[in-house]
Amino acid sequence: MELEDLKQLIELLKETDITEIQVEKEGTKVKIKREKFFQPLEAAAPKSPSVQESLIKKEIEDEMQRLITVTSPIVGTFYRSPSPEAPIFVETGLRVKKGQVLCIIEAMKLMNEIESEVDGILLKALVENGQPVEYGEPLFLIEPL
Amino acid sequence: MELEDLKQLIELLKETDITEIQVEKEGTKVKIKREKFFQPLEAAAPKSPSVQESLIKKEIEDEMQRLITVTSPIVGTFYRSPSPEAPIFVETGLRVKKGQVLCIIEAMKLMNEIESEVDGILLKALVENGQPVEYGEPLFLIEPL
Amino acid sequence: MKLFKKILVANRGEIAVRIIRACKELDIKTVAVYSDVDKESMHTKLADESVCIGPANSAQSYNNIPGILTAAEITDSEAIHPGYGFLSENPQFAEACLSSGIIFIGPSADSIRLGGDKAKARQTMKRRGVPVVPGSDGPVVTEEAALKIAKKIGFPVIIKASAGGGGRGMRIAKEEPEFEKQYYMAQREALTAFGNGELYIEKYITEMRHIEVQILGDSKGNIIHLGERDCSIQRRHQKLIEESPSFIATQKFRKKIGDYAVKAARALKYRNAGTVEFIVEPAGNIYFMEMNTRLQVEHPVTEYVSGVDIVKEQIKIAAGLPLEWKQIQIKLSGHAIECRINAEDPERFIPCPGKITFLALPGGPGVRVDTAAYNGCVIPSHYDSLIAKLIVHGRDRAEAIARMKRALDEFIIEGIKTTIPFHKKALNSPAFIKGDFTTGFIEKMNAPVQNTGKESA
Amino acid sequence: MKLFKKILVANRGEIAVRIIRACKELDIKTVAVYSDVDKESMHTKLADESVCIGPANSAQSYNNIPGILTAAEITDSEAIHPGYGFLSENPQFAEACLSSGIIFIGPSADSIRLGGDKAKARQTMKRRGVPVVPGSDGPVVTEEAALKIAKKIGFPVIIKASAGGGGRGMRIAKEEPEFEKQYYMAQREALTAFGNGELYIEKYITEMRHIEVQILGDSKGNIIHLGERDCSIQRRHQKLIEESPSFIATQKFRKKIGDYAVKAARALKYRNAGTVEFIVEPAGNIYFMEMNTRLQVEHPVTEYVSGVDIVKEQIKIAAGLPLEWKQIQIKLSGHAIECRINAEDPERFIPCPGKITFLALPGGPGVRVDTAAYNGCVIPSHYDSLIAKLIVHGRDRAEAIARMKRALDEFIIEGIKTTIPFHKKALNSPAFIKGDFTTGFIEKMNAPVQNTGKESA
Repeated sequence: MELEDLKQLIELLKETDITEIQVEKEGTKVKIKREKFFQPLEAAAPKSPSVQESLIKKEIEDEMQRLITVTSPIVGTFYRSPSPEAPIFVETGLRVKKGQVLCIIEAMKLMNEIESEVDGILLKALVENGQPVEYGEPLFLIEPL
Repeated sequence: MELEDLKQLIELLKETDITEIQVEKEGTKVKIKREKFFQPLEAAAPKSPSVQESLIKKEIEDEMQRLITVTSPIVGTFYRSPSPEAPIFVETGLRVKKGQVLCIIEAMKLMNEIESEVDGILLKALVENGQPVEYGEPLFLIEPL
Repeated sequence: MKLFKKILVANRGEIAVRIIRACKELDIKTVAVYSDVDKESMHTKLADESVCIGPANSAQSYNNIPGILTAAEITDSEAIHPGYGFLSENPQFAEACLSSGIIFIGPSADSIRLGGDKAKARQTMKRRGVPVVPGSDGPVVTEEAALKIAKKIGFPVIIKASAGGGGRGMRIAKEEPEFEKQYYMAQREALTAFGNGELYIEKYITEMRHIEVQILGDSKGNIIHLGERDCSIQRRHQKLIEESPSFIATQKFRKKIGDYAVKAARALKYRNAGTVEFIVEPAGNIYFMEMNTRLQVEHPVTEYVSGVDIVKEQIKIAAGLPLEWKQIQIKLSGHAIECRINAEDPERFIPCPGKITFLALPGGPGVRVDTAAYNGCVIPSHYDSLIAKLIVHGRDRAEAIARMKRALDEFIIEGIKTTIPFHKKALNSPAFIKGDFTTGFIEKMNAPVQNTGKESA
Repeated sequence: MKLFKKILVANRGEIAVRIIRACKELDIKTVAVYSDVDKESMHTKLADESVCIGPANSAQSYNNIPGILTAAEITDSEAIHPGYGFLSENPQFAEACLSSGIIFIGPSADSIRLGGDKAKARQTMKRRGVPVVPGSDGPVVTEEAALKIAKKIGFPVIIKASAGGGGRGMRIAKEEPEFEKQYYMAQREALTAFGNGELYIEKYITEMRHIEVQILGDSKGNIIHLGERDCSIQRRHQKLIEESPSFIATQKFRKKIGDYAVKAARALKYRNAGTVEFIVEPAGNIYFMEMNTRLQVEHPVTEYVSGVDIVKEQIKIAAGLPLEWKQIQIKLSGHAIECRINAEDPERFIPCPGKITFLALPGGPGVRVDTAAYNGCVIPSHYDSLIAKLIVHGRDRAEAIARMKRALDEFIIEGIKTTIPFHKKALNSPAFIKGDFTTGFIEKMNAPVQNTGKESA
């Protein structure tokens, strides 16, 4: 192994999180060790999840970011149907169209219809029927199509 | 592996965070280890002085650490001579012996003689004659011999 | 004592904290409402429940009537305390509370309206024998009629918007030639600011003290006052230092101004806590200025000298309880001073929002701090710049001043600029110490040449 | 009013801060002394000057008489305020001040000595007609003589060191057989702790309230009292909650115990502020316990109800000024409670020094905080664990309790354990609320089975 090879090897390591490498070849033996790469600083290190966990988490996060969260534009009471007897506006798992009414927020005896801003699938309702909601409170998750 | 190669190898390592390298080749065995990389972590980096400045500072600090600081063991008034008319105990730049009186701290009309704890040279007096001093206040710098 | 089970506090900052404290001591649950930038605010943390009612913009949050009433409904709040500012003097809000079956802790919508119409209030007071600054008898209708009145009372005059108050919507005409211009300027301003161009005219008084009287009225028609506050230390009509008693108040003076204040409150059929503001000339003439139909920022000064917890009394009055005191039972003792600590540059008074990186509050005897600030909190740029009120009490004015000075020295706020340096300067100024000042105090204090001239004279 | 130019404060922590505050308000310069671990302490930062007098060990710093007097000399201090603890009840220190020409802000060395000799003080009081707990007439000389007295007064008895006080150097003998053992144990403890084996004997009273009276005496021989404090909420003789007035004090009771206290102070020719402690039995019997010849930790409780700034009065008295009040002019109003916030585990009361990582102090009406703590400060392990006193004032006891509860909720100290949870529990306990407690309160509160038994009874 020539110096040039060594150089390349070292260069190679730079981009990785490898901390030790040993090579034996044709009577040449090379061992390179280094400090923990990435520097997840000592203090923070014990808390940080494994790389794999991080990746899974990241995927979920990416997935979540694709979804659209419908939040309440006002304080009020959340209703999924126009009246107690009527069927609910949209069942979970079904398609919704942009402009379609998703729910009602009642405030001061006024029924405020909340419409979907996108075409998509209503994945999840985050609030129970009849519950009070704050300004900005997440109501639904929609997967846009 | 020639000296020139080694030099280059060392040069190579400078830019990296490698802490140990071992090469065995044709009966030559080289092992290079070093302290944790420069580490002034990103956050601290901008504040840290240049390497050269650090070295100079370090030298001064080392020099300072060799010196002995005589501090006041009590609160009181600092006098460099036994009485206003008498000559001062030790002039700056002169040798002092262990146990030799360096000054007096007056407290409650009592004259407390402060002795040198080492043989050395009295480099500097840090307090003016007749000034009040606190507990722990530095009085003299002595270079031990 | 049957009060309320739960009160919604329709405000933020130190006054929301103040109200929550009173409720806690009365064993009443509290609901905080907040805008999304106030999620980490102290009032949100201290209340038993909290509801986000809108974005930072106060029109959509702290001034959002349907949002606040809905928050009250979904939390089963029985009453709403509006604090000061925001909806506290909004008669529509008081009415909306009433029609929603929620008790508004304050006066009736009618009292608020009467207090808010400055020209009409002037007329009402005059009729009831409360002296007003010489000027028009109610609103003026045309520029010609206004000029006629101005000439009668003599220049300078001040042209004010009927819907104004608190220093907004005012124009001064120093002499006749500029009257026309100022009249139309005032009218335009009034229209822009209040959507109502109605004006009235008063003699412009340059040398004056601003002295106000704290009023408490119950639902049975009993009205008492808790003495006066001197709020003459102002900058552009914004109060900075308040004290009680006023340096110039004798027993006789207090009786007189107190009687006027009670008369004024009675004219408005006033219920709950309110403040009657007066102009007092150096010669001693007292003129009604306006009535503030709400809790005042500077109420702690009166609490200290009277021993009455004004916020608790507001709640008791709203619950229908009669006043516990007759006028004669109100005893004032000692001297109290308040300094308003604003997040402002202390020289130019420019707001300075941001993060408080270190906070140390003063303590010890006779010191009260009302604040919603804490270590590491952020003062948002959307609301007013008051971050703390430092109030002290002493046996006499000299002790109160000494105490305030040492408390200001202990008060450390890092990360943002505050008015603390201004207060230190003001409290050391000879005019303040002597008690010899008018509303022109700050201009004089900041004019060193003039000061030196005066001192050598 | 000619007082002092400069005072040295020979203490640390909250009481040093309290004294510096009083000096600042009186326009007197201050000198802080500190041990090297206290360099960043608040008292060091607040004083005009500060002098390091020794290492952490208090024998070489806060109890270092030559060091403190030298610090006074080199800073040209005219007087020394000793606070409480440390040198405050050390007659040698008072004498050393005198002979150094520095005014000791406190009583004479003779008064301190008389107050410190518990057996002699008993004798003195008895002679002057102040009732003492049945027991020996001064110190006892032999075990036989002591036993004879014990049998006469009846078991259980308590054997106390003449040089003791504040709960140290005491042994209880429940019945005759164990008397001898306890006697010699007490003697050995007294010798070890105080270098003085002199003992005296008292009837051991198990059910009692600890009630004390604040005294002020001037150099002209005028002595007044400022009412009583009830300090029955104690753990192993360490007070945790104090209040004024006592729940059990009628006007008549206050007159009686106040008269005793003034008599006691007069017997010691007492000058400056002091406290006479009494044992009060449920049946109402009052017995002199001891006199503390210094400022007391819990003095703010009395300041709140009397309106007298006790620390300022100490300084004025030391400067030779006569008392401003006659007894009849002292008016007590409202109710005050103090909770001692210690850096201790709230269950087992084990000291918990360390760094305060976040601090939020309570505020608003009727709340006073005396502390030397600030955000990020370190509570050293070398000194006592008191980090803050939270004192509240209300119109009556119910309001004071409600106020204390809400203030405790607002008081946030992170990084170390404190007694705040203990106080919350105590203030919610039915016995405390009813005012029905003795010095055994904490043991009873922490014994849930017993409590339940009582409630169902």
